[in-house]
Amino acid sequence: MNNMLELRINGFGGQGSVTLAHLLAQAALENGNQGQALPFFGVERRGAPVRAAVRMSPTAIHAHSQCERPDYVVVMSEKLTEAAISEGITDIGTVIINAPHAVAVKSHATWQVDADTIAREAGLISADGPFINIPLFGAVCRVLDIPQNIMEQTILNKWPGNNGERNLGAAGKAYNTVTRINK
Amino acid sequence: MNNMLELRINGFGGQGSVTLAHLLAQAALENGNQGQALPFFGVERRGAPVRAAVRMSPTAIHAHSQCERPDYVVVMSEKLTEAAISEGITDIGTVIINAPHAVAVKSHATWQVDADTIAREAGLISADGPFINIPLFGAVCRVLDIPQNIMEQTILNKWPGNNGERNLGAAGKAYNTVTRINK
Amino acid sequence: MKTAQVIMDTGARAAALAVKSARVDVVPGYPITPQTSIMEAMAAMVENGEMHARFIPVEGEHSAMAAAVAASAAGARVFTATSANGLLYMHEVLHMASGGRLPVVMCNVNRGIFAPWTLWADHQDSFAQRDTGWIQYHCSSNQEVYNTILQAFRVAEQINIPVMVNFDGFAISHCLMPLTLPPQEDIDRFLPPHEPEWRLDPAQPSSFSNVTNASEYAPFRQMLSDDIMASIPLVKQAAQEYKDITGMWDGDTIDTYRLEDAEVVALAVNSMAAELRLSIDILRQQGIKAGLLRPRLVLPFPAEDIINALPQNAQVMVLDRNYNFGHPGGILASELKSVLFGRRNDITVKNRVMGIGGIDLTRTYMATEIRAMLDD
Amino acid sequence: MKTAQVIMDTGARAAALAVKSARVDVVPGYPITPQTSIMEAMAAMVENGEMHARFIPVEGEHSAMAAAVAASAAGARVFTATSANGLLYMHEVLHMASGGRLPVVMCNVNRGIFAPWTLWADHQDSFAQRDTGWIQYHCSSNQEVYNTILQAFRVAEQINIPVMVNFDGFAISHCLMPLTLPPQEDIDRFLPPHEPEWRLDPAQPSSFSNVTNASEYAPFRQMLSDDIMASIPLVKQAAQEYKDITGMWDGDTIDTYRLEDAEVVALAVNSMAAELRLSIDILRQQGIKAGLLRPRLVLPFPAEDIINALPQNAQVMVLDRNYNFGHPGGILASELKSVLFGRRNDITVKNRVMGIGGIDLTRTYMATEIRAMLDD
Amino acid sequence: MKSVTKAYRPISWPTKGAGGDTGSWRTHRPVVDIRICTKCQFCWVYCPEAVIDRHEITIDYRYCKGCGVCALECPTGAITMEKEE
Amino acid sequence: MKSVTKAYRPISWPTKGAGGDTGSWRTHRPVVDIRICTKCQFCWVYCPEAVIDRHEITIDYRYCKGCGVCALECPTGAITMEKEE
Amino acid sequence: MTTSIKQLPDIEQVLSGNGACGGCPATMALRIVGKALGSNAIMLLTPSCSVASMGMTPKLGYNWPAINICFATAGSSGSGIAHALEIMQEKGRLQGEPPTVFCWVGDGGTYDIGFQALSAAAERNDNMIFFCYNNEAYSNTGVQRSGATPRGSFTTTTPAGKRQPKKNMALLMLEHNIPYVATATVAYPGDLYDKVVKAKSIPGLKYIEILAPCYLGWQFDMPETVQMSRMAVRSGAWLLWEADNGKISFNNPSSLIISGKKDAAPVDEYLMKQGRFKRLLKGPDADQRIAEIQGDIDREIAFMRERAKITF
Amino acid sequence: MTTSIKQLPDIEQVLSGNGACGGCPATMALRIVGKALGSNAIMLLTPSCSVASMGMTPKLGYNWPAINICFATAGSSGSGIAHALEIMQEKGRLQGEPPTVFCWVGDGGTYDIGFQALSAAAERNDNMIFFCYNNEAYSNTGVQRSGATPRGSFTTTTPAGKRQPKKNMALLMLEHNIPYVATATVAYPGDLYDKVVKAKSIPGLKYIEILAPCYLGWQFDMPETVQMSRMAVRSGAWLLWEADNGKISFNNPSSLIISGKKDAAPVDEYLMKQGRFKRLLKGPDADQRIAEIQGDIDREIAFMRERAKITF
Ligand SMILES: Cc1ncc(C[n+]2csc(CCOP(=O)(O)OP(=O)(O)O)c2C)c(N)n1
Ligand SMILES: Cc1ncc(C[n+]2csc(CCOP(=O)(O)OP(=O)(O)O)c2C)c(N)n1
Ligand code: SF4
Ligand code: SF4
Ligand code: SF4
Ligand code: SF4
Ligand code: SF4
Ligand code: SF4
Ligand SMILES: [Mg+2]
Ligand SMILES: [Mg+2]
Repeated sequence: MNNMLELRINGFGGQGSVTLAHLLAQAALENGNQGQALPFFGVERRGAPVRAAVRMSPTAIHAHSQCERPDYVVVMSEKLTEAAISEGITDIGTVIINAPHAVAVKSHATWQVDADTIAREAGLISADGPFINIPLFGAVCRVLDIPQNIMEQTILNKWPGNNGERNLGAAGKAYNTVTRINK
Repeated sequence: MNNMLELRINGFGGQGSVTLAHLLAQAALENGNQGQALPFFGVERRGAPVRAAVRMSPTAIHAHSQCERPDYVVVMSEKLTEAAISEGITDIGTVIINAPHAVAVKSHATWQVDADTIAREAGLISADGPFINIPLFGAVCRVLDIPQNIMEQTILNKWPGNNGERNLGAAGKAYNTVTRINK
Repeated sequence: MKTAQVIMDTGARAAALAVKSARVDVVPGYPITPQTSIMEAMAAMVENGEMHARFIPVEGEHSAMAAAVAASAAGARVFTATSANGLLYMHEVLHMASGGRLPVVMCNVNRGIFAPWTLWADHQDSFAQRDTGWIQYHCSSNQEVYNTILQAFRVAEQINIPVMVNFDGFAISHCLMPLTLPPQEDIDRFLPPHEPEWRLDPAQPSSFSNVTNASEYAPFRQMLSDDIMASIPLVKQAAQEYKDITGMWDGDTIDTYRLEDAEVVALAVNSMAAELRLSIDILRQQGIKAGLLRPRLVLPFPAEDIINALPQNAQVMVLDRNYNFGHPGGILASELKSVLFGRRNDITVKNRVMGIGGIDLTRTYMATEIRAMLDD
Repeated sequence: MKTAQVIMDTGARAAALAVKSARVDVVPGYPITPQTSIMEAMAAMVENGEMHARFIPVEGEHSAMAAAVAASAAGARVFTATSANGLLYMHEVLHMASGGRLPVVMCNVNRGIFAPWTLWADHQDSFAQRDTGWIQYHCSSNQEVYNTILQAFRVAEQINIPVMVNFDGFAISHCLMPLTLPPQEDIDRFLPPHEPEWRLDPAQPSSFSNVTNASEYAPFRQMLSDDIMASIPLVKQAAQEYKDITGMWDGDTIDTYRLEDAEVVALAVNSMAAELRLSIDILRQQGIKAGLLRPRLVLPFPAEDIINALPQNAQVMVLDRNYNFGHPGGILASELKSVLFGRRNDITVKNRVMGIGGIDLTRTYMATEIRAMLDD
Repeated sequence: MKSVTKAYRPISWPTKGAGGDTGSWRTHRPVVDIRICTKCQFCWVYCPEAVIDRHEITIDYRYCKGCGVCALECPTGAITMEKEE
Repeated sequence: MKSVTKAYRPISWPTKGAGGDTGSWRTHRPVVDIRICTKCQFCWVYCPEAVIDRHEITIDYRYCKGCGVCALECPTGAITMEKEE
Repeated sequence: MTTSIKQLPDIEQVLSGNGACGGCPATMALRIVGKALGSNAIMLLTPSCSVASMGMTPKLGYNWPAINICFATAGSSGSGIAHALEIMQEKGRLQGEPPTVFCWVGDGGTYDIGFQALSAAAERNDNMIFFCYNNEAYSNTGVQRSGATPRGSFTTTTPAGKRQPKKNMALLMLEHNIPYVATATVAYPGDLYDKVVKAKSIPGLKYIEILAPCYLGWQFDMPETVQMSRMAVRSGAWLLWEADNGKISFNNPSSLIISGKKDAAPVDEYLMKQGRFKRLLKGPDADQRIAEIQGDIDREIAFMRERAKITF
Repeated sequence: MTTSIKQLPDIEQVLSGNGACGGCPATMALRIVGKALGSNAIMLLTPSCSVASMGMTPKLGYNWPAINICFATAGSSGSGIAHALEIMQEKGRLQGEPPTVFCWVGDGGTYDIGFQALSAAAERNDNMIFFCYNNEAYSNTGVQRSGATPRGSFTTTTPAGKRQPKKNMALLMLEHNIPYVATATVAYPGDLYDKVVKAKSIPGLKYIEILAPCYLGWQFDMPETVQMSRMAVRSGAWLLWEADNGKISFNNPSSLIISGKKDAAPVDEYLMKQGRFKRLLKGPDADQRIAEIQGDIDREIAFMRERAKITF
């Protein structure tokens, strides 16, 4: 990594966007860089749209604003794709979408992963639905070229013992199945 | 009256020093001048030493400090004479003392009046002792050359009807018996 | 036509009489020395029918200001008064009043603050509220207290910003002085009935001060800042029209004395500024060309009027009765320097803090201090 | 010898970890967004035995600060934290803490104030407390929050003045970043146990803050004012010794970036000042000789250090995230002008208020604003 | 009252959807089987969102948050929560 | 605790006569007739000023404020309030 | 007779699409309150979930004139408005039926930071209805303890379960000798409706407290709001009563529990359903701690039964 | 058995020559409290007569370490000190018998501006004794109404006599379920002493309220402080009781009134003695207003008689 990289997560409250942001920032550190996770908090309730910013950089991170025009946008629910893009992304930015099938944003390079299915299959489920942040974390690591062992170590650091196998399995599956759709 | 005149009252809490100050300031107005009464309030209780300032002037009064070096000092209880003088008075100042007998301050012109006896004889009494502020008011008016009718009018304005005779009697008696002791 | 009436009364009572003549609707109140006499007078006036209003004896000052702002939002004309720790305890709600643009008028009877306890005047209490978004007058006589409360209601309701009318505890509040009361019909002419353009009204339901996104919040705050500045002409206009109607004048944003040819300018507020006139006379007698500049309006700070009034090359001696913590002097001096910076480099500003916790400020003491400051 | 540990954590947790490593005794607390996470962390640490202390879940912030000052007077090392209206509600007791010389340390997580409600950062809350007599730091990173709390306890207890450590809500408090935790033994070396020279002690009964005559009251206040100024060398010393022990440095009273040869100097505090470094880089790329001056200590205002640091003839662009009501801009600009007056007439000061109520301050936005200010 | 409400004061006005199109929050959607429904109005009275028509027992899906209270409280089981697409 | 208490903090120390020589406030002085006194200590217990010796039933006039409570509460009438000169 | 669901009026004062969580008990209760108060009312709100839910400027999700106020001030702000309306009416500046002034406040704003202003307004007997919707925690800031949090309950500031029992706020208000006090909860909308209608007709300070089970703070499943409310009453953890001029009467089904006609359900099931008691129920001393909570409830029932007998 | 006057210890914690008025009931009470607490205690004071009386810096008229605090904060400040002492003891920084923490607060600082902090400290059951010396007004600021001012009483803010009855604060504290609540008054020093001694031995929050008739506010003659206190009890206007863990018992002579063994003296004489009721007693409806006050008292007696029967 040569320069600071910025990433925004768009999701719905309850989908685990804050945890995903934390994991990514932690992975950056694990990977020898600096990392930052900066969720945006509002009065929103479970189900309402939310967002979080992530930065990674080889040198100290001084930025503290929300990511206006990030290099990457992670869309946690297909429904949000349009809204997420219109919030801002660099012209040469990349979009990572959680969707059951191949979708693409015309204007930008797009990756797709079926995080819901992966999570469900791994048994990562609550009353509200699957824990998709773990597979999404795997997918984003892949897109950002973060090595799989760094990804795994980050998960193990966060949840030592606890569900280790399942988490690693789901994240690994996503790491390996996230697909570049266009460009 | 050509210049501003300053006067301080030294008494004990409960002796009516505030009312006396108010009466004097009102008399100044009645007499065609400006008047000001400025009591000093502390945490003191009934019985503790208290003081109040009075100013009279033909022109608007701007002063708002306590009277540091007044032209007149009114001592409501003989016991306080020394303390009162040491609080400050102009070199050519005059002292008016409430005492049953002739007393004098060496350094300054002194007037004496037996306000206790006058009040008691006029029936101006409460559980705590005589209301000495009315006779003292009369005495001070005399010393300041405020005409007796102005003095009377001031009292009547303050307590219309209510005890009129008694008050005027006591004040008048003091007006006429206050005595210059020295200088 | 009725004519004005002259009475003798204290500064605290002068305030209460002004509130009465302003036909105030609601007065929440809580006692604190030296303000208590205002509340006592209000309670009595309401009780004996002299005034048609509600007195609400709340359980503390945070509640007093809360009741005041709520009553104001309901459309009433509202007054309250406090001092020192009472004012400090209200702090949170003071911000609400200004942020919500509720034209409450309050007297603060200046008193030094805790810890430790003092009962006597200094100006830390009101100056410590300078960031709450209230317009602040500081008065130097009983009559000015009376006059200013009426002007304050007018300004507050014109621009929907709350106004604090400050004056010194004891030196003014408990000082008996002649007081001219203009005929009520003149007051009514000067101060029209309160007709807020918004209030809590079931016929047109709307809500006050919901959570607000930055994109809406920031403009509200900017307008508050702008409108506080925009109150300056309204303050001048109120003083002028009050004069036209009643003949009385205390200055508008500033009040001056022997300033025109002054080389040494004393700057101070409240009752000490009245006494300072006598110090100026003393200094003049001693051959010093002294003059007085008294900001009557302290917030907004009347920068233009001060800049225009200060004679060329004057030495300004700022006598602060408060501390500007984190700087070596008082607040007035800092405010003054900040507005002179880059605009009046000819001026020298010197500063002393004095009169803290009620130390008596006599004309001779202040004259001596000013002389000493010449050598600072 | 143990070595420092690097973790990833939020600004709020960084604060809690610093409090733990300071071996604080008593933590009264009350929730308010965005500060709540600090209190939650403290409650958990106390409950699970990670920290030997008492957490007092009071019923409001006025009580939180009251419990804090009282515990401090009893001889304990005390911490609390709040934001926005919580801070405003404490106002009366803040004055007590400083007047009574009680070395409480508090975090204020900056948030815009009511009315109307906003949850997001601006600096009106802490700046509105500038007259309460607290020393105030403003921090621009998680690590600085951690470091500063430890320095704050040292300074507070050396000079017996309470210290407020401010940082932005969300941008810092909820921002996960790398955090270096020095070994506890190093912290213990830096911050000795709290041994107050006075406390409430039945063995030597004495009382705190009785009613006080002006002749005694005024000197106490003068000493408070003087000692706040006298904290500047202690702040520097604390920063230096902290660096000697831990190797970490955030600046002392001020922090600068590319300032030496700057012609245009941006001046701001908190997280926006961190982002501003990137704006400076942008401006430099655009050929503007820009630099940054970040007061880390805001109260006392580090006038001498600023005056010494400003290059000759610089244009200073003050970016205020607060309003100085009664003046047309922000508070930092006024403070700066007041200290430059008569001393640095070569300097031009320009000012904009921005980021109010949480408006996002990006490097590009601030760079653009600074460019625009060149034409002001 | 003067007629113009100036915008300098933070005032809000009654608006449906003040919290947004809250229907988008749903993960599950309540579906009424009107054949089973007895029109007891339990669902109507307990719905926090006021989105059920008390007579028709129809639901305004634009705002229904999918909380499931209506389904749980329906005494006849006429309401089922179906997963949103 | 460090040994020196600096004067910058508003501290007060226990002192008799913290309100002054409060005996000067008296307008009347309680005088005990020890011959009548039964040493019941009522006067002692009710004296707000703590100026009565419970055994000797003597009064410290330096501070006695002359409130008269002792005289009124004395069951034997042993205390009379005499006007101060 | 309690008003039946079908008899409730159509009027809706809570607009669809507000910002509350799904299943929110506060919003549920407010809808019923709105039916009883009608539109001629002025609402006061302290910071809480109901504020976060009401919409952001310039949108309002309730159909009343409403004022957001500082957290500690519901009682005193209510007094300010009540007096302002009365004097403006006396002076002829307001005409028509005077609006009802009501405070809509969480348990934090009632039991804790707002108790003083409320108590003082009660002493003055100023004319308003003070509603406390009690979700037994500071929900809006993420579930911290309040004075209403029951013993044993987990919150983020009582990570090992709260040690102290809750205040009995309705009783405290009753002992302020105000003209009307009532308790209610969302599972019994007719009961709540009737109480509000009654309160509206009485001058002076009326206090109505509504138990509001909140899935987020109590940690149960979102659809179960009404069920939890019902279980609270059936277990006796929440008693439905009202006191008209100091005379207490109990409402169904609490009246059956009080009269002994029906046993309160054991508290276990109620607790088990709630994640906030989980740690407690999993601990080694679970039985003892359940017994403690059961004890609190039994004492409360016995106390209120006796207290209700005191009348004049 | 109540401690007799002769059994009271010698120790004097109130020093002669303090700044209180002659005959001051607060000072009188504090002397007895001092005998019970001894010197190993820490005192907290809110603005009041007792602060104005304690001497000005650097003089102190009480023999305890004492802290002046902001008016609204006695409860929370007390908690701060209580917790500070406990943790410093745990950490070994303090040795020996832990001092008693006590708040010495007027009725204004208890019923009104300080009620919230007190109530919260009670909910937390923090370890202190909270004394309210109740002179039924804000005496220090010149006699304004408080929540403790009885109906009909003149103060400068109730120039026509207060309209509302007073709060029953001791009852409210009892309903906070704290371990000890008691009432006392200066005419019964042994009773007061015993209650303080008992409170000192109990951990948690103890509330003791002392009726303190003040000649200045009540407008009677200075020597009559103790007499007024006695008359208050004999007329039933003030009841002496204590509640140990919620169990109420009455103390002599109130116990005789409660049990009906002795009739309470009619309230007239008590009222007549006090200037603060003068306007009321001179008005055309004097009889009715006396009856109203008598009614308040009778109700209170009847209520407390019944309330005392509720125990567990
Ligand atoms: C003075 C002040 N302190 C703290 C807060 C932060 N705050 C906002 S809502 C809230 C909790 C409200 O709790 P409650 O009254 O029970 O309502 P709920 O959120 O449970 O609906 C807190 C502590 C505030 N806004 N103002
Ligand atoms: C915040 C605040 N508000 C008001 C005051 C003014 N004040 C000082 S003492 C007092 C009355 C005290 O009444 P109480 O507690 O009954 O004690 P008492 O004077 O009757 O002994 C008041 C209102 C203050 N010091 N601080
Ligand atoms: S609750 Fe069920 S049965 Fe009753 S009206 Fe609703 S859908 Fe119909
Ligand atoms: S799911 Fe919830 S919001 Fe939707 S209709 Fe049912 S109760 Fe109403
Ligand atoms: S009260 Fe009377 S009898 Fe008793 S000890 Fe005192 S003087 Fe003697
Ligand atoms: S007069 Fe009062 S102060 Fe003096 S001894 Fe008697 S009771 Fe004590
Ligand atoms: S947290 Fe609970 S009370 Fe708050 S909005 Fe959500 S459901 Fe309602
Ligand atoms: S006014 Fe009353 S309570 Fe206050 S000091 Fe005097 S006698 Fe004591
Ligand atoms: Mg709640
Ligand atoms: Mg009192």
